[in-house]
Amino acid sequence: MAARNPTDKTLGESLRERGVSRRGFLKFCAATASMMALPPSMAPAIAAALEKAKRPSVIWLSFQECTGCTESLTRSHAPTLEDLILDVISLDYHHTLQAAAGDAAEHAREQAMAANPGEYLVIVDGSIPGPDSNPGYSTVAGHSNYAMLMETVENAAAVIAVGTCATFGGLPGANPNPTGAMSVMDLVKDKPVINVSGCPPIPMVITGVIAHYLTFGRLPELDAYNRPMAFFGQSIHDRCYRRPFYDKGLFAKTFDDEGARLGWCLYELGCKGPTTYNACATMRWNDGTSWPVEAGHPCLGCSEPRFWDAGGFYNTVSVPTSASGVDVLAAGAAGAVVGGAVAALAKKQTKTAVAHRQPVTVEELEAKL
Amino acid sequence: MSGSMEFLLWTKGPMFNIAIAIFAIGLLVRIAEIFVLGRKKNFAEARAGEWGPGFRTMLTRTVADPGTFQRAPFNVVVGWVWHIGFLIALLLFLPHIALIESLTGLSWPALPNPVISLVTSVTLVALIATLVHRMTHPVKKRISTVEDYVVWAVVFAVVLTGWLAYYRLVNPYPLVLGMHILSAEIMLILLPFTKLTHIFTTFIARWYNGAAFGRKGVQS
Amino acid sequence: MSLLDQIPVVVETGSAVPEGDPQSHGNADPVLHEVRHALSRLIATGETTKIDLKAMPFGPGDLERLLSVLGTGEVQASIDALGPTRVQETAIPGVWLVDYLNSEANRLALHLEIATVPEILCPQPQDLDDAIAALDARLNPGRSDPPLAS
Amino acid sequence: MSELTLERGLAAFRAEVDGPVAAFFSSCVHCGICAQACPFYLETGDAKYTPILKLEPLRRVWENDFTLWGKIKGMIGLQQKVTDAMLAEWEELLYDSCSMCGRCSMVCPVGNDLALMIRKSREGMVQAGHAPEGLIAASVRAIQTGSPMGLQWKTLAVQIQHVETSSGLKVPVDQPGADYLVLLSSMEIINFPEYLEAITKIFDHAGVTWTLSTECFEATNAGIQIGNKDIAAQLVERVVAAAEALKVPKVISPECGHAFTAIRWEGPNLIGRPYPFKVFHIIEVLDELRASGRIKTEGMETDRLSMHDPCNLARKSGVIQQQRNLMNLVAENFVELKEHGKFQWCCGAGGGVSSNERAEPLKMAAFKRKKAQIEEVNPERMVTMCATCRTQLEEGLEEFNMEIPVVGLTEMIAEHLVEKN
Repeated sequence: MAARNPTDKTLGESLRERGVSRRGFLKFCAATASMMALPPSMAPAIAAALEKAKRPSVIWLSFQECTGCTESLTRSHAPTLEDLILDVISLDYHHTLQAAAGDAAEHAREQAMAANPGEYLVIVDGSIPGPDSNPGYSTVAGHSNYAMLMETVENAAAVIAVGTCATFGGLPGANPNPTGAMSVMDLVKDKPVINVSGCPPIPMVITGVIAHYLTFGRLPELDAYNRPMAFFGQSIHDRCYRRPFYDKGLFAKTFDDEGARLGWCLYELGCKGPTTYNACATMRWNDGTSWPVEAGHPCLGCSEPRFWDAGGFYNTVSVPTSASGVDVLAAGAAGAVVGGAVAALAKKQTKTAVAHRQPVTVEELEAKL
Repeated sequence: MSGSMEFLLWTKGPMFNIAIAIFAIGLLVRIAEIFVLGRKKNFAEARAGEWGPGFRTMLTRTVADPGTFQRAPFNVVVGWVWHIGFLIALLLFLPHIALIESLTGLSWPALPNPVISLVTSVTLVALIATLVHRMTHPVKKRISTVEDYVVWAVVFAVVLTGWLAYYRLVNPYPLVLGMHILSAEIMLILLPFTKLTHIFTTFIARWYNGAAFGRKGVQS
Repeated sequence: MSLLDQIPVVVETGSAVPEGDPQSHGNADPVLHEVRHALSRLIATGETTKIDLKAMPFGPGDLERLLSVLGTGEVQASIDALGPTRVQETAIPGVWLVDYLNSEANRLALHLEIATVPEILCPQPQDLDDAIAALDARLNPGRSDPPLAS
Repeated sequence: MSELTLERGLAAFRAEVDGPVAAFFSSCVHCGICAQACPFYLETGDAKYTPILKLEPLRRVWENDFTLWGKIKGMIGLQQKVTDAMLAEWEELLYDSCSMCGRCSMVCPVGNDLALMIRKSREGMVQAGHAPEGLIAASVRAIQTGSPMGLQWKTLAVQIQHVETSSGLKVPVDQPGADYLVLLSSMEIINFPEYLEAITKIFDHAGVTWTLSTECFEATNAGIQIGNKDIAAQLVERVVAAAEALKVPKVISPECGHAFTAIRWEGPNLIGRPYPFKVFHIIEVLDELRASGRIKTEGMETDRLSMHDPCNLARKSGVIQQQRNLMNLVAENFVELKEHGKFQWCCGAGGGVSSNERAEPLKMAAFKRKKAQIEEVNPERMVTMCATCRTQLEEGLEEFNMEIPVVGLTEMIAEHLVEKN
């Protein structure tokens, strides 16, 4: 992981150097198109772009996280496309993966920053205790997460927030958020931030975003949460193979009923697919083997903000997050009390009204004639 | 940071609690106001009991008498269509049943979603028809108040956002789902303070009507 | 803890796995229609089409149904570049299944290609440009400067 | 001397608000269906005659003073107040254009009893000094002379003499212990004296003991029409006193609609106690006699007859089948109006409209609905059993040059009695 000069060679050159033929490169591009959720017909354009793409320097920062995101990225079988992509980038600093430790590691980071000002990418996983929090909640080499993030992004080309903690605060940011955890986009306002959410994100999505950056030299189209539209543009529900059962009204009611065995829709078991935007339904997990819904479990909505606080994982999407029958009863009881008080007042008023009514006499009527 | 998902969670959380509390308190106040006022003792010798005719009128008023139907077929049919459509969508759509079940523990079978979506589309058209009717028919125009139009807008918003959410025509989906839930909550909040109360009080009114006529020997 | 109790779990004893008629979820049919349109374009204008089957929201059984409808044709080919790539003609002439695998036989991509010959089988244009030079190099292993290609 | 003021009117409105009123106003959705049941709206096409709109003053009093929401509105200055000017404007809506026929109460989809609320609203209108002159005059005459038309016993005595001469029967007066105390209406005494002769004959035929009372012969109640329970109660007390003095077990209300609802349904509540006697409409009594075989008739009317149900008798009192039984007894060619019984249409003259001279054009406009109904079945004669309806039918048919005579059902029965040997 020693610092090389990453901008010397193009991606095409470095692949060719590794003995990859043009046909192999075409195959690589076809797979990359698939990974980037682009149509296969884009492969030649990708090939042309990648031929000329420069290898960027990447600094990977890990803050309040569980390493799940890194695990996700590295648990793919080698040599995969992801490896190829990672090999051609220059990963100059990664808390978890780097061999170096202590001052040497920090030195690598500072060197990468100094060598490529304005050009390096910063990848962040984990949330950050905000500037108003006690910095001691999470530190690296004596630097608070906040200080390290701000220092590192200062001259970065862009920041890729990986995982729901970095994108939305995630588990550390869940109620009551003791560390005052914040997301990258809460803190970084003057640099482009790409969010690759998920707990963890699909590994191909992480590399797909990097590949996109390499291929086109710019950031992909993003949604309102700064997530790449290519992967987060459609909901789980819209791409779910069980969707026809939703439309037909066929639902599993428990995890082992007839409907569950027949693979019916998991909506009633609390599936958050309708409100969740991610690519699981098409890209799947474990090298495309399967994904949660296919395994018979409802989507938890892990790529969405505050998914830990969005009510029970097994509560239907339409169910309120906090109210219960008890609350309704309580409101009803309050209503009965207030109602009784208002009613008593009304009763009094009626009595007063009747008492205030004055009988009409024939003389009074005659006076009107 | 405040995006569509945060908005959805707000409507499903704090706002829902506020709405349900105002609704429950307001409605009970309304109903208490009616029953505490009560009726004076009636000394006139009755021809028949009050309960039977009262309950019968509670049901029979749902259908217009043939003469009224002939004179105001549009009003009657359109009113029927959208009321029934609204009730079907409200009570027989799976997500709504799940919501009711979470609050009350009661549940029942749902209709297939395509049926609900069709019914909802018809309801929307009927609601637009009621608005046009209200704005053009001389009687309705004359007696309509600001409240009538506000209530129409809220009811229409509930159905429209529900329809948009079902077809996922607004992106992102949490935004439209949140708008649907919020408009339903606005409807709940307004319910005890507007003519929407009739959802509950019409049965009291019909009972009083049926009872008053019934004791005189007429099934009203 | 009370919320945990709400998770609907029913323990059944002695129940057999239901008869496993592998379910198709009906997601193959739209792809087959897409193939049909692509074929007519190929016949009419020679335009080729690639369909990325990995990007399809297939459920269990859907891919199997798709492949069984398309059947197996006469031509099979294998390319050894960056791991194996297997090309299989389907029983429908002009419809090819192209399976891109890595060196550990994990699938990188799976395409249906509607073309007379799949693109990956054709020599790449830049490689063709270098072809004569490569041949000359083999004919005259001693010569250092390649002759003019004329 | 005290006078009628807005404050007294508002107090009277407030005193009328009860559970049903609250339920009704809570439920109104402004659907406008009530207009489709109102002859005054349908025949003028003027939307201001929509029944629910006529109730706006009472609605405002209810909302402002009896609802939490109204009080909140008051705090932020959004209350709609009831003003003297408003009541002046509403006088026409609550009196001239409403016969309290109750048809709107039958069709309201949310079940509002609008006629009841019109009746209640009039209480407030009288106290606020916004009742029509004609009704005030009738009320004053009723209290002061015993009859809204100023008719006195000596006029009736002349009629009695005529009846006795022509029928050869005795008209019993002040007979204690008789089965029935018979009440009359001034309009009958003047316009339809044949009614008295008819019942004299029928009761003689059926062997019924009955009596008139010199203390009280008038059944009509101007207090009900103008909408004042003080006046109405005084008039009811006179009937009760006469019936109690003669110790009769039953009182008969004549062929007059509002007189029957006044004495039958409102009376006991006006005086705050149940009666020691029962009250019947003459038609109920005749049908009872028919059912028990005490009326023997001969011959049938052969011309095409149709019948007008008085609102107060049919829709508002449940007397619907009885008149049909009697018709079938003496008419072989009886044809119903299309909408009849509890869904019949008002003649346009009830609820004090006929005593309110300035309402004449509206009264005639409303009649057009009845006229259309009659034209639909094209009878040779109309039968009814209410003096007000009968007068209105006669005047209306004449106005539109329709040669259809109107007869009272009681007289028609009397004409077919089997002669005694």
